[in-house]
Amino acid sequence: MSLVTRLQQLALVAAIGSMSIPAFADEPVRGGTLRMIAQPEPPTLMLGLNQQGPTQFVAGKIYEGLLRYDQELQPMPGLARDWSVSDDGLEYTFHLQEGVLWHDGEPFTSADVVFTMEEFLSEVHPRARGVLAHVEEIEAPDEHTVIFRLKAPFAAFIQSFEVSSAPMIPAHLYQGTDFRDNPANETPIGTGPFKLERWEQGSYIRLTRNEDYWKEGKPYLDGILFNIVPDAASRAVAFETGRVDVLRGGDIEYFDVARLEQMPDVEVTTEGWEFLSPTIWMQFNLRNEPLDDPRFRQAIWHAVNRDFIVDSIWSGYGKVAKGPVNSASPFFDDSLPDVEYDPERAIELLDEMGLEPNRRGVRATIRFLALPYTETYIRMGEYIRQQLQQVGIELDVTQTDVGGWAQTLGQWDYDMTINLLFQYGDPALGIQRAYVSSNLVKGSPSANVSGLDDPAIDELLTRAATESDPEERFRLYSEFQHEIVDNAYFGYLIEAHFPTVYRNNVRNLVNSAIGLNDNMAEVWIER
Amino acid sequence: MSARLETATAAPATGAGEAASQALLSVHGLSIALPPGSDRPFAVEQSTYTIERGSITCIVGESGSGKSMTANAIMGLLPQPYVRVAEGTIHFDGKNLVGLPEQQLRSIRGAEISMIFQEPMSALNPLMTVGQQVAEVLRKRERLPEREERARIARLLESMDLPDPERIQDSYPFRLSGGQRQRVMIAMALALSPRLLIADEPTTALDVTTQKQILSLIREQQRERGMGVMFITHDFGVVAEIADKVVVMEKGRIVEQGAVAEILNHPRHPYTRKLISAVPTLNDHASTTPESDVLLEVRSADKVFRSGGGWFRKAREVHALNQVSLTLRRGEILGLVGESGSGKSTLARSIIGLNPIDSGEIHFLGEQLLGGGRRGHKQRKRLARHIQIVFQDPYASLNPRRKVGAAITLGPLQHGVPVAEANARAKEMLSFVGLDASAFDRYPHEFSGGQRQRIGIARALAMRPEVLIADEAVSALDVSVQKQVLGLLEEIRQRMGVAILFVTHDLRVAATICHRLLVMRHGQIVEEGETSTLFAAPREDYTRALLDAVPGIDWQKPELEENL
Amino acid sequence: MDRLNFIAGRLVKGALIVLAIAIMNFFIVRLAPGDPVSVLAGQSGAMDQDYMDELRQRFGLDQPLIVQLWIYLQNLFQGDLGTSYRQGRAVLSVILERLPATLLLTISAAIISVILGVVAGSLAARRRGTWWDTLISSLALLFYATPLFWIGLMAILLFSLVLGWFPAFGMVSPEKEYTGIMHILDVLHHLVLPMTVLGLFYMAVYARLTRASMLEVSEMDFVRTARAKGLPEGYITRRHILRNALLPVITFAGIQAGHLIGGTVLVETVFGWPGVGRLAFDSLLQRDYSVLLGIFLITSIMVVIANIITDVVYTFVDPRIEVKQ
Amino acid sequence: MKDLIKAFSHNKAALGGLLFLVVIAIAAVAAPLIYPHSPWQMVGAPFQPPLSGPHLFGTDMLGRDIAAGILYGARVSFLIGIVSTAVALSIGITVGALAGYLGGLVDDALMRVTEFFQTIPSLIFAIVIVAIMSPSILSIVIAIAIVSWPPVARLVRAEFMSLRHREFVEASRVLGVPGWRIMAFDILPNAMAPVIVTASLMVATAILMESGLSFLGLGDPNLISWGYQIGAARTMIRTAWWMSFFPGVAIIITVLCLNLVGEGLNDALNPRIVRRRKA
Repeated sequence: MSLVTRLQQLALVAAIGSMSIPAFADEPVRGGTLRMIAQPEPPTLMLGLNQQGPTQFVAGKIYEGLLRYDQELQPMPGLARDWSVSDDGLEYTFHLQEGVLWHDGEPFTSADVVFTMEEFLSEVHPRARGVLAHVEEIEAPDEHTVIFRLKAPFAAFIQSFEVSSAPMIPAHLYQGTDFRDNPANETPIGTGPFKLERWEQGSYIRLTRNEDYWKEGKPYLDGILFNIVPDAASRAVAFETGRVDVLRGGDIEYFDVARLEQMPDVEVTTEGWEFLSPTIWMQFNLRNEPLDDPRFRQAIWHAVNRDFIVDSIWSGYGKVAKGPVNSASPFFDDSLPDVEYDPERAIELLDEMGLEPNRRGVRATIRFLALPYTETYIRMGEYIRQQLQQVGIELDVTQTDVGGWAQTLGQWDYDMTINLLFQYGDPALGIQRAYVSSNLVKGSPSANVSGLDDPAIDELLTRAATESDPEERFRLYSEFQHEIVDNAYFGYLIEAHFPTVYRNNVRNLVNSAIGLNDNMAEVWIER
Repeated sequence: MSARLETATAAPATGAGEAASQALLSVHGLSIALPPGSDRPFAVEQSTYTIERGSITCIVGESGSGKSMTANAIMGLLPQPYVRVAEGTIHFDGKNLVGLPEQQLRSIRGAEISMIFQEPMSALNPLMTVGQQVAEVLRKRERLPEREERARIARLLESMDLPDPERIQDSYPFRLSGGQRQRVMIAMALALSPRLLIADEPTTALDVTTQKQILSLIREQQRERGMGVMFITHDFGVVAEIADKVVVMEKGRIVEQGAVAEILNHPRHPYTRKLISAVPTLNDHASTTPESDVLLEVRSADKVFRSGGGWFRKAREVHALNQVSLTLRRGEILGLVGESGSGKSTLARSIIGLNPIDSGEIHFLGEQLLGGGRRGHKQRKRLARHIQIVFQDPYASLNPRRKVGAAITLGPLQHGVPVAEANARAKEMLSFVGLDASAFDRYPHEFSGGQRQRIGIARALAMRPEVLIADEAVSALDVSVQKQVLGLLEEIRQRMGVAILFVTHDLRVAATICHRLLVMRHGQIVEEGETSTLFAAPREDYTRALLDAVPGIDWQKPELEENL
Repeated sequence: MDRLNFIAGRLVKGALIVLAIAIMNFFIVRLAPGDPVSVLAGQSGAMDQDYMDELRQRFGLDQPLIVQLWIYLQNLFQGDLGTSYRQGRAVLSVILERLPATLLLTISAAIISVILGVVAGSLAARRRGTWWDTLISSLALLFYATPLFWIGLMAILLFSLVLGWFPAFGMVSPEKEYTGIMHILDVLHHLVLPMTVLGLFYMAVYARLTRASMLEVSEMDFVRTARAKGLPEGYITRRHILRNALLPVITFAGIQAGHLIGGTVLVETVFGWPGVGRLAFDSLLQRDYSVLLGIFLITSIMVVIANIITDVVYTFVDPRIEVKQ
Repeated sequence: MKDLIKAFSHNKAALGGLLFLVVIAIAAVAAPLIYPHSPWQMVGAPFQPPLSGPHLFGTDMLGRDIAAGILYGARVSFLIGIVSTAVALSIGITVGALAGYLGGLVDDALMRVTEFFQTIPSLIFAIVIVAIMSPSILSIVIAIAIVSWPPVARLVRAEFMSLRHREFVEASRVLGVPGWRIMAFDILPNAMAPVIVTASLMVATAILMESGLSFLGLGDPNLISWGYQIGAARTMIRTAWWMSFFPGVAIIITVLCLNLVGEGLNDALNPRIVRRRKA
């Protein structure tokens, strides 16, 4: 090797090194297509009609809400330029961005907001319906101002304008139509930075840059490609072989993350889930023996090694959950007791209850409804069954599909299941529904299916929802958390920290509390 | 042994047509080995014979005598590697065919030596037209322009007396009758004017009238072309009809050979004598007279079979029985004769209740049989005691998974006879039909065809019936066995006073045993009469044609003492 | 004329079967626990009883079953297979979008499996007892015993991950934005593995069938006749044996059509092939009845059509069929 | 019977297959002795490759022993294969016997039903049935039986139709034996040879189908099975090939052996080949 070439090489290395100096590279550049995976394939991209995870992920680039939220869950401007809340907490005034156009060229005005909230979402959006029940009236004094008047103070109201909670829908296309049968559903029209270009069912969805986006110079990307890959192993392969740039949590198995992280130029983040803050918990059917006995529930809690679940099943992408409120929430109370993994204690409790082991060592048999979402949840169920068996609790597993699971749960036809609870920014929005006795309705898996009927808890939650003083709210929610954990009404397993795996030339990927579900106007690819 | 055969070979052939000359085919010391585990080591053992130009040599023997094997050996068509020539030579035209390369054998096959087979139904490829299959042979020698080729095929088919050769040429085999197919086979075999034709039981599957036509066609073609013909058959009538020279085989060995007149009229070997004496003649009529009271009467029976049919197609109808009437008296053997499809079996099965008639009446001892329906079923069950049947195929008529004793006692037990009595009766019947009592605990496959037929008869007799229907009961049996079973039936009639309705296509057999005959054709009874009168002076053309067609009718069987 | 009658008869029969399948599928799927509304409720976070009732009414789920069936059949006759609960779009268009992918996969798999299977089977039969026969028979036996999904996984492991010859999933490379001939080549490149995996099993089936059938036919009388005519062995195999031996293969191919389409559920799932098979499984998990019903109906129609085609092919191959019928 | 055993034992491949099956069956029965712990139990570190420790085929993502799973899975496979075949046979034989013996309208009706069940794509049909009844060993058996009886019915029907007119059957009719006795004692025993052959192949198919269902997540969640193991390992094919490889091999070997035995039976029972041996 000649000296010259060696010198050249050194120079090259130096050049590469200098190129990766952050200051140099952090200047956003336009262009490039970001390749990701939508999994499972969204049923529709009309975000107003469907808010499943994949729909939020894809359609979150097409539609926008009035507000966005930073990673501390504080509101940021979205389609609303600024906003104010009256002192009595009853009147919310939003000032809209100007010069915003729908993808079909029509202007976005306050009439669209009023239509969206008053007519559209209050008819079809299950979560928004609950929030809008607090609203007395909506008023649009001019084209760019909207005023909401509440019936009573509702502190969580300001948390309800994220894109999936309240996506803005074009009134000119939907007003006076049958929303669900509107042909426009096939070609979603939003205000977002990307437009739908092509959706090849079962293969891919391609979004293209919205040239008329209201935010100057944005988005940076020319387009976004969502591959549809139904198989987790194939998704990992797709990333490894460079066919996609980003993997979301749940796209691949967690133990694969560590392997992919070893690849050059690959980074992993667990940010971007602050708004949803998923908690995975064991739901008991408190109506049924022996689950109506707190000792039995505590025994279950003690029998499960949650550290093992975090470390082995989730490969460390999570942490042990202490109680109903996610530790990412400002209302989380860190003083909750830690429930230890202590099978002996579990056996003591069962003995205390008088549940003696039979010949096979079984003290009690309960029906376990396995959660069929992904392999990880199924595996978690298998693990818990194995753990409980060791203290003499036998699980009779019903493995069904998502439909059957939802149905069985909604009909209260179970003893125990694993479930996933999203916080939606505020306990009043995400948590309350599963705990209050007013929501003891049969038929919906997301209602209070466990049969929890505790007036003290009802009282605490209702007061906390309408209280506007943050400190008082914290106190009320703290009391609620203690009450739940003390009685072991539910078994909290882990808080999931879904990892996002991406190539490090993708910049500014996560910049809000909804992470990858956000509109990605600020994302750019370094070249 | 072989010395005696040497002399036999030297006997001159009395060919019609051309004068006898040197051998066309000469088989010497041929042995064909069977695979290990077979019932005997050699299918054919040390056989030596010749076939001359311009004459027909019949190889005759009962089933399993190895006569087809030697034909296949000549053609080089033995199912190798299971069966092979162990020793000996086959000289054709001075060339030893044994061990000849396949290539050369192939050029001889179909061109120099041709072969036709027993089953015309399966011997033609169902997916190719007749013309295509004939053309295959022609193309072995030369490729003609299509039009010329068609013309040649048409001429060939025409010379086989096939009607409308143009149409037949484009037909698929399933459109043709059995006789027509056999003519096509012969046409294919003769297309290249071979010098030797091997015919392996070519008429066995055919009706007598068709058989006669095919026999005369073969004879005619043989004379015209001066071929040598090797004709394999089990039927001495056919031998008498067609042969110039006869070779008799028994269990793979040649026991006797010589000119046809010599063998047929002066058989020397005991086996040959046994075979010939067993051949029924048209003159052995049952002599005893039956009683007069009528057991069974059929009046104007009609039966139509419908097949196929659907939404877009009319069903095809076959009038299987058309205004058929008959009476059967106690102790009588009534023969029902006719060619296949004449309705004789349908009639028998109607009487026994296996397929009810559409209209008309059947009376048994004055009681009308109801046929179908719930009541008919009950009646059928009751009358089963009185009317029984013996079937044609001794291999199919016994349940292979039921012991002989169980088969015989089944009926009586079904009709309430106590077990002990049924067993006793079964053993009695076994000894009556000439079987050892030990047969009771054995399975049917341990018995020969003739023995099985006896078991079938025992089964029927165990019911103590008054009417026995014998549906082609001896047709599947070798001639020597046939004779024994016929004797048994006559004995039954005499000792038990049973009336027998004897269904057969074989006029010789019918002549041996029946008092009276009914001749059926196309579902109708065309003629009825005492056996002797009917044979002596048939009134109907059809009866006459049938009688004419009986092979070897002119042959006067020698009187041989029955010392076997 | 006979053949037209024959085809007409088959069509009527096929239509009746399709109708019966429509009715039965309707009932079977309706008996399933978990109606689509509860699924929607489960996935949307929160939903109250009124809203769920409203949805049920909207989908006609509050009507008596027999009324739902009647409405379903009426719509069916108008070519309306209903609306997907999940996607809010016409079922027919949901399925039709996926159908070409499945047809491409199944037809190509069927063709290669029949061709290669028959070739291998006749080779084995002709070279009976040689190492060719042993090799082909053993491979056929092996593939006949191998689960589709497993061999699919192993194929991905070997050919996609280790060797990198073929893509592991999907039907196209959307990031390449190919058009024209490149697009077709891209699809073919993706097709190779799933087609081969789906075809292997059936190839084994046809090879075994062809071999057995040829050995059987070769013992028939007319083959002996052909030999007696002194025709060359190769000619006899082609003209006499093979053609007759193909009759059961054709029959079997018709019967296999249904299995082949069923097999796509596994293969499409393993290879992420965007076809109807995967849609069926997804729809079942989502309780998307109308889509599932539609898939049932359409796949059954495909099977019926495949059966009619084989029957018609049969009439061309076998002159006896019209008469026998 | 003696002939059958003799003929069968001449076929080395079939005999080998049978021996292997017996070994697998014994291992399956003895599974609790070999692996006293439940196959679901975590017994070691996750993702241990085969032969690296005490675990013959390695461990899975939770540290469960793959080999233990395969042995316990064999029990499920055999159980489902045999029971569902038995159910399918009883449906198929009943339908086929009635259709073939009675003929006419009954035959027409039953054959339409059979054709109908044959037209439906069987795996999709099975998936639906299992999903509707929710996956359990019972629903899987029912599903497999429902989709696999039609060929049996057709086969039995064909046998019955040809045997119905056999002379020994007619002889029984003429003797006044009632129809059901004729079907049960005259026809059925003689129709069983091809049914037995089919049955052995059906067990193989049923095992394949069970594995397919389990692979798709429709197995009985309380029982470990080969298909489940492969399905669960699917996402780990890159990191732990052994997790899906060995259960797959187990399926192949079992199904292969069953097919060999089926072929051996077929050869032994097929009159054509028997005839050739005797000729």
